[in-house]
Parts: sequence; C-alpha cells; structure tokens
Amino acid sequence: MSRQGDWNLNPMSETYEPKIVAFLCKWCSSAGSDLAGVSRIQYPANATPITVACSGSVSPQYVLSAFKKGADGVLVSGCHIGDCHYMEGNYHARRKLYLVKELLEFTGVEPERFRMSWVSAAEGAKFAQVVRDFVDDLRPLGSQDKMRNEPT
Amino acid sequence: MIRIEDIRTQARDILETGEVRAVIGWRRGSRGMAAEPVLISQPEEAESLVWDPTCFHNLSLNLVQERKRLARKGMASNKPLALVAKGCDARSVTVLLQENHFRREDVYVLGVSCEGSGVLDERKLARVLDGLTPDSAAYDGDDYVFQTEEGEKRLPAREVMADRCLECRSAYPRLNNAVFGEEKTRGLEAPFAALSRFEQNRGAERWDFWKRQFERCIRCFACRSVCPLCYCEECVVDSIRLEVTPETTADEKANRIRWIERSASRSDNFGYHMTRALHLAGRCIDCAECERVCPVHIPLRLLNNKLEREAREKFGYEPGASVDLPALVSSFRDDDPNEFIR
Amino acid sequence: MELILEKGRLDDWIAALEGWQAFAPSQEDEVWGYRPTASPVRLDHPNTVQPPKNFAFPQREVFFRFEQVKGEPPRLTPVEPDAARNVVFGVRPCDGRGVVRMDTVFSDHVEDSFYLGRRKNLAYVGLACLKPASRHCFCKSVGGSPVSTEGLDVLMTDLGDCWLLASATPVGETLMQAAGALLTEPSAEQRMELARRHEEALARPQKSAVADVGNAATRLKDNFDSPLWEELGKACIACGICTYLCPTCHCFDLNDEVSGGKPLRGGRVRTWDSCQFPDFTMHSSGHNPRDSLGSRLRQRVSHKFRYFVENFGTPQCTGCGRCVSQCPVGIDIVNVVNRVCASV
Amino acid sequence: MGDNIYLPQLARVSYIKEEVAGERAIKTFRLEFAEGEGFEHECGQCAMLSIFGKGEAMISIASAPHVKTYKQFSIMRVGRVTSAFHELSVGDVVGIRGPYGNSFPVHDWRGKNLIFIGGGCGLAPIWPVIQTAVAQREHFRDITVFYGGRSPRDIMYQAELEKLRGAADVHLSVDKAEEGWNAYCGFVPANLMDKEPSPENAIAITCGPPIMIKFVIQNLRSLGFRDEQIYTTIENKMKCGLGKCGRCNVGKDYVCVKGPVYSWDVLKDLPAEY
Repeated sequence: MSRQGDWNLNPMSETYEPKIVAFLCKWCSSAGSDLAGVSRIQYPANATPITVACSGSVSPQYVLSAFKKGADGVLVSGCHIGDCHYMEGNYHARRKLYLVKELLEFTGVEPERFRMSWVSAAEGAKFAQVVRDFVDDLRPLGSQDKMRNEPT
Repeated sequence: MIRIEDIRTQARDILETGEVRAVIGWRRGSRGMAAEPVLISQPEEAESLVWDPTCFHNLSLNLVQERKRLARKGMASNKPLALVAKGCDARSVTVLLQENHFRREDVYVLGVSCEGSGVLDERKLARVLDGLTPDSAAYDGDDYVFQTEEGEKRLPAREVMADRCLECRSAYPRLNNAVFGEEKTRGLEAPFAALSRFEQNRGAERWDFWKRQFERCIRCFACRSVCPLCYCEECVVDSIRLEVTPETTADEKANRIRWIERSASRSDNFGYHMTRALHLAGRCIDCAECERVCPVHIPLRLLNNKLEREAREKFGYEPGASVDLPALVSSFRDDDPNEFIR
Repeated sequence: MELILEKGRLDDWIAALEGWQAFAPSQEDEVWGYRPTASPVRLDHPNTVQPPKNFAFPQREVFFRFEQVKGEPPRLTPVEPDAARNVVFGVRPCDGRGVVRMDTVFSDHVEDSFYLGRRKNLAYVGLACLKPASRHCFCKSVGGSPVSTEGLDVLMTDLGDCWLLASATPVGETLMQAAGALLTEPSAEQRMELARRHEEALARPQKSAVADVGNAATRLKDNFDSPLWEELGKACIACGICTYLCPTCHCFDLNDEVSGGKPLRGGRVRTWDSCQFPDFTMHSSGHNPRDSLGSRLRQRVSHKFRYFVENFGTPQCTGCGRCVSQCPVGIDIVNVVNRVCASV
Repeated sequence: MGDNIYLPQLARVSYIKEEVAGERAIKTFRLEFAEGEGFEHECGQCAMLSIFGKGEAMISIASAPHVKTYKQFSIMRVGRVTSAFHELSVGDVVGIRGPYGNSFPVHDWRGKNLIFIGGGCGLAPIWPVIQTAVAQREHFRDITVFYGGRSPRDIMYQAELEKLRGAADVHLSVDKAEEGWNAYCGFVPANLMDKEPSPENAIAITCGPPIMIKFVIQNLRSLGFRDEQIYTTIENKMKCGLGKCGRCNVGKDYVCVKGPVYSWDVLKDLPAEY
C-alpha cells in the first residue's frame, strides 16, 4: 500500500515532478499567484497552494507536517517587508522560519527544500519565477524521503 | 570555593523565619553516587542538603512541578519557594519569570556559582573508570574525587566534566536572592565547541548522523519531562487532549490535530525533536538535562545549541539574560536576515 | 546437552545457524543494544540499555490496514506478524526471566497472535553473569540467579579460553546441533570449572537487594494507602524510561494512523505505552483514576511486586536494574519496595 | 495462533436514535453484522467499536442477549471516536470486535427482587439485564427501576421506560425541578432513599457517574443491603479489551477481562482506581 497517493516517487523517471506545498499569504502572495494565473503566465503546476492569513501565521509545525506528508519542497510566501496587512506578521515569519530553515539544514536536509519569498499582489510574474526556480532546484534532488512518513 | 555549610545555614534560616515555604535542593541519592532532587520544608532537613559534581539536575523543573501539583489540587501558595540554582539553572528561572510562569516574589533563588567547576558527565566517567562504580563524588580544586570499591580515584575535572560546563560562558547566577561562590567562569572550551565540531560534517554526513539518532529514539519523553521549559500542560505529541475541564467540549477533544503520531518511527521522531527544538528556540538555556537523561544517548544539546547560536549571532538574542527580554520569536529587528528570502 | 565452544569459534557457530538471523549486543554511539551480528561477536557487554523485548513485542506494530472510499464500506487487510527466525545472543538471565513473564501476559486469557507469532520463531542464547552486569543488579533477591536458564534456549558460560554451552530447551539443542563439529564434549575439569564459576557467581553479593520479596505482595497491599508513595514519587518526572527499558512492562496503546485522505487509508498501530505517563489512564471525560505521581509509582511497583504475584504467583520484576540505573532522578525501585514494605 | 485478535468484524448501522441532545448528546445505534460470523453476548459485556481513521472505543452492549438480529449501543459524545459515531448515518459500516468482559449473573438471580439504579448514560450497561428480566418475567419477583438525569431532556430510553411500566416499577428523577416534571426531583441516590426498597431477597444493580455510584452504594448499605447484593460496572479507559494493554488495570484485575461487572464485596477490595 502506498501512502503517497498519486505522487510520483521515482526521481529518476523522466516524469518525476517535485511536489511543492506553498503557504501563501492571502493579502499578497495568494493574490500574486492568482494574477500569474489570470495573466496566463506559464509556470509549473507543481505547487499546491494553501492560503493563510499571514506568513506570520505559518507555524513551523505546518512546514514539518508538509514534509512529513511527503512534500518535496515547502514554500512560504508573504508580503514584502513593510507591507504586512498586520504590520509586522512577515517580520515574525522571517525570524521564525529562518530558524526552521537553519535547523533543517543542520540535520542534513537539503537546504533547497525550504524556501521563502516576498511576492506582492502585483507580482504575478515574480510568483511564477519563484515557483519555476523552486521546481528547477528541486528536480535534481529527487523525492524527499528523509522526513516523509514511512509506509504503514 | 563553595561550602555546603553555608548553603545549609541559609536554607535553614529562611525555613526557620518562614520566609519561604520550602527549599528545593539536592541530597544524597539512594541508588549510588548521584545526588537526587529533594524538597525540604523543615529547618532541620537542611542538614541533608549536598553540593557535589553530581548535582546536575536543573531544579527549576521541580519549581514548575511543585506549582503544577498545587494548581491541580486547587491550592495556592502564599509563600515563595526556594531553590538551589547553578548559573545555568538560574537562567532557566529567568526564562520562567520572563514567560510569567512565576512572579519574582514567588521564587527565592539560592544561587550557586559553581565557579566553573561544572558538573559530572556520568558517561565520560564510566569510560574512564571502566567498570568501577563510585559511591560518591566531590569537588577538590581542579579535580573531582570519587570513592570507589578500589578506593579513592582522583580525576582532573575537565576530563569528565559535562560538555556544557566545559563550554560555560557564565557560571554565576545573576538572578539570586543569596549567592554562594565567586563570580568566576572557567570556560575550558570555546562556547559551542561541540556544535562547531559537529558542523564540520557536511549535508549527507549530517543526515546519516541524525537519521541514526532519530531511528534510535524510543520516545520515552524523558527529554521533554526533564526540561523545565517544556512546561506546557499539553504537548503537540500527546495523543489525546490532556487539559480537560467540565467546560471542554466533545468537539475540542475530537478535533484535536495529531501532528505527530505516537509511533517511534524515524519520521515521527524527527517531527518530535525538531518541534521541541524549535519550541525551545530563544528559551533553552543549555542546562543539557535532555541530553543527560536520554537513555539512548541522542545528543539533543546539539539541536538546541544550534538555535541558541543562531539567535545569538543573527538576532543578538541571549536566552535567560534578562527577565525583561521579549520572547525571541515574538520580537524582530529590521536587520534580521533577509537574504535567504527570494 | 553440555558442549564446549572455543572462544575464537563463536562467529563460526553463528554462521552455521542456517535460516536464522542472529543478533548480539553491540554499540552504536556508545549505546549497547541488540543488533544484527557482525564478526567478531565478543559477548563482553554490560547490560544492554534495552532488554531484548523488542524482538517479540516491537515498539511499533501494524495489526491491519484499512481503506475506505467515502460512503462505501471499509476494506480491511490484516497484517501477519513477521515470520523471520531470529536468534538473540548474549541475553542476560534476568532478561531471560523477562521473556517468560512476557510470554505469560501475552498467552493468558487470549493468545496475542502478534506476540506469539514472533515468539515461536525466536530463540534466546543466554550468557551467565559471572560478575554483576551493573551495580544495580538485584536478580538474586527477586527469585532469579545470575546463571538462571529460565526463558533461555541455551546458556553460555565463559570458562576463560572457551564457552560452555548448556541447552535448556529442544530449540537450544537444535541450535547446538547446527554447530556440528565446532562443539566438543567438555572435559571433567571443564565441568568442574563450570560448577566452580557458577557457584562463585551465585555466592557473589549484589549491591542491591529487595529485602523480603516473599512478603512484598502482602506488605504492599497493607501499605496501599501509605503517604510514602507520594513522598517517593515526588521526584518523578513522569517520563517513560523505567517502563520502556523494563524487560517485563508490556502496556501499549492502539491508534489509527492515517496516511491518506481520499480514499481514507491507514493502519491500526500498536505502540508501547507507559503507566507513568499522566494520560495513560485518563478517561475522555477528563477523569483520571491515577492522577498523581505517587499513584503512578505505586501502580508500577505494585504491578511488579504485588498484582503479578497475585495473578501468577511470582514477582514480575527480574532485577535487571535498568529502571534504577537509567532513572533521570534516581528513583530506585528496590529502595521504594523496601521502604514501603518496612513502613508500618 | 493464526487469529488476528485485533481485527474487527464489519457491521452496518441499521438504526439511529437521538436520545439526548446538546453538549452531552447520547445517540442509540443498532449494528447488524455485515461480514464475518458475528458473536453472541451476555448481559453486561462490552464490544470494541471502530471508526477507521479515528480509532476504537469500548462500549457496553445495550441490547439483550436474546436479541439476535442486531447489537445496540447508546453512545455519549465525549471524544474522538464517539463524536465520529454521532456523525454516522444509517447504512454506514463500522468495525466491531468482542464480546469482552464478564457479565451479570442474571441466571443466579432467579426468584429474587431486582432493583436497578441508573443515572445518565449509565442506563445502557444495565439495560440488557432489565430487558432479560422482563422477557423472563415469570422467573423474577419485583422489578424496580430507578433512573435519573440532569433534566427531563437528559432522560434516555424515554419511550422504552414507559413501556416497562406494568412489568416493573419505574421511578424517574431529574436533578433540578422543572415545569411539567411530575416525578421525583433530586439526585438518584436521594430518590432511592425516598422509596426505601427492601433488601429482602433482593439484588441491586447500579450504573452511572462515579459519584452517583458512590452514594447509591452508601445508601443501599444503609438500607440494609449486604455487599454481595450490590452489583455495579466500572469502565476504565480500555484499548485492547483482551487483558494485555494495561490501561484498565485496577489492582490485580484487568477490568476488560475480570470486569466490568463487579459485586461490591469484590470491588471494595480493589484499589479505588476507577
């Protein structure tokens, strides 16, 4: 029995597509991703977006949980510094998730697997680029097995 | 040089005058060399207090436990509780005060500056003594002296001292009501020396190392139980809701998210230890009790040290430095690292 | 069957055990544990951190898997216990006695197919403790002995330049027969040496001892309400070390681990659990029958020295000393039993 | 040894009734075996019910042994599994294994007066005994049922209790007085004292919240009931139901095997850890 559902597990296969879980702030990055969509900007469909109230609301537990459930990469994207709807949420996100990033790397998890970006509602093209780059960087790493649940 | 008589006298005095309700300290253990935590409430019991290299426990844990015990019984104490605290232990009391777990007037700190004499690492000692089992340990200058079945064994303290003590930056309990010992720190090794040694490993070597550690974890939760700052009534790894009052609804119990399963599998163990380290970021004061008690020798101190050093270097933050500090992750600076963000 | 194995030939014997996967104590990051054998196997270990309990009672075990499409009946797929034949070397007699106690629990009333399924394919080759494996050993005071064969298939005794192997079960004989010519008849001197060494081991005092194990059950019953329990339990930090490292603690939890949502997929999983955890006995209502440290210490100690005696006529504790040596705060079960039993 | 003792059988929900609404809601479910051989049970035994993905809960079987077509369970919504049960619809399939535990020695009580004292959802575990006694009415003498809830809306099995009248004396109560309530107002133990049943040739069977049981037993004893005339059930947290997992351990007993039914003369010697 596979616990990964239809996720493609074989990194060597031509069709391997890294699976990204993207936590997007609803005020900017989520809107930015929508803009990328309506602007018909081409970018890979590897990211499953999860809209959150603020990048500051992203608990390290969300990141770890996404990896545990089999994400190959986790993206957290919020408003540019100074533009937070809640004034300082993204400052908190930056500090907290910096620690998550450092700790992951410390344990030997490939640093490319966790990424943050600031993408405003107007930056559809940037969002597309962020995802494109992320997919490109993840592809050579193959599937993420370090933190993933072992099969039941 | 710390004289145990001084600590006993002070403990007796504050119990006699009724200034405190009880004193938490160490006494001779019943199972051999190691001292054990004790809570005394009678002045005459002060005679049983000891101070030796096996006083490794961070007694602020007992402070938290005693508070919880009273709360469960619906009792409140109108008098402060005293504890004997080394420099490191006093820093965890500071964090507890910073987090409003106690009011300052509820705690009486009998501070002990170990003057850099540190405490024993029993595993290092076992390696050196090779089968001998000491009955007692004592400080003597730069040495620890052990009574064993083959008579007295004298060892340079630095050979068997806990890593965190070798790397100690501040042995003096800044937070105190009374203090014993001088303001002196030996710093036998550079701060974060063990961490730096580990960081010479690169990505794949690191993972090989941690994979092995996480696969060995048996999830006995001793690391969590022994940590004075793991005081949450309910932990992310608990399988059921622990705080249940008559007002708790069935929905609250039913809908509790299980982020981490009980299984001692590598992925769940990874989730547990990462979560714990992150929750201790900016709070852990490196008493290293988690590492000491781990029955399968997982070097948990490395995880905590890593975040401690990041906080220090990148955010200028030092856990336990002051009661007035804001929490690490609920504060920020304009110049926090940003270059890692696209 | 009593035969001699030269010291240098242990690996050859292990290699001769066709169809068996062999395990022996080795160190990983200075943690002694049972791992697949790697030559040379020395058997010079102190007490392993964990007893060999995992072999028949792994810390995590899946009983069945489920799959359910919303609105449709679930589909269950039972799991069979691992059928591998494992032989474990270097088992101390206290842990051998632990095996017997685990067998009792998992066979009593209803047979646990998972435990017994593994157990029937398991063999234990013991190692006589010619000197105590730790300062906290107290097997002799709880009815055991450093040379006991209870629960073991073979008992090995170190005679200096060779091992003397004594079979204790038919399985043990099979294991020894597989060695063929590696094993030789002991000489009269070797037999005498064995007797001498066993006598010496039996005579050697242990630092720790339960004072009067025969009356412990009664005394613990009399002192059930003693205030000593709370006093002795006060230092307890409610971790699971004592129970997880115990060769006879068998409590467990059952949970559904979900691995996929559409369709719902997962497994029902047994994991070890501990009576020392505060949530162990807590009802959903929040009511907790054992809600204090003292009551939980009393449960652990009473189970070992009273309840098991009342049910099966023998203490459950085998005196391995792990809960004593590994307790973060120095709670010593021997001290607890002795203090409570001696109190009026 | 090949039997997977932890593998449930599958059963289909054939009937659901909401007994009590609100935060402490109780629903009654009837389960019909869908696959597997099913099982027979005795009065007082329990079954381990599964909702896959949520887990298992030990629930007493509330239907009488002579009812062969289904097993009935009345489940209060308190936690993860019981909440999931409250979400079920007729036709849904759940897991069931059992029966577990001992039973009430109903056969030995022939020729006696039976007094049942229940509170809250504690009517469910003794309900099969009541049903059995009524079904074999000629074998028993007086049957009396005391039952109470917090308010009239907390009374379960209302229609069934009304149907009992004639075969049994039924004394209902609510904790607090309320418009339109004509029966007794006050706690169940008080109602018991009010009616003063005689211990003569009688057996008292009680189940309910722990605090109620405590006072009921106290009151029964003051009415002259001997310890061996008093029966109750204890329901500790259970995981395996097979005397292995240790959750329900009280003294030397694993309640899932030696219990849940105890006479007071046995139970009083066990530690009060339930």
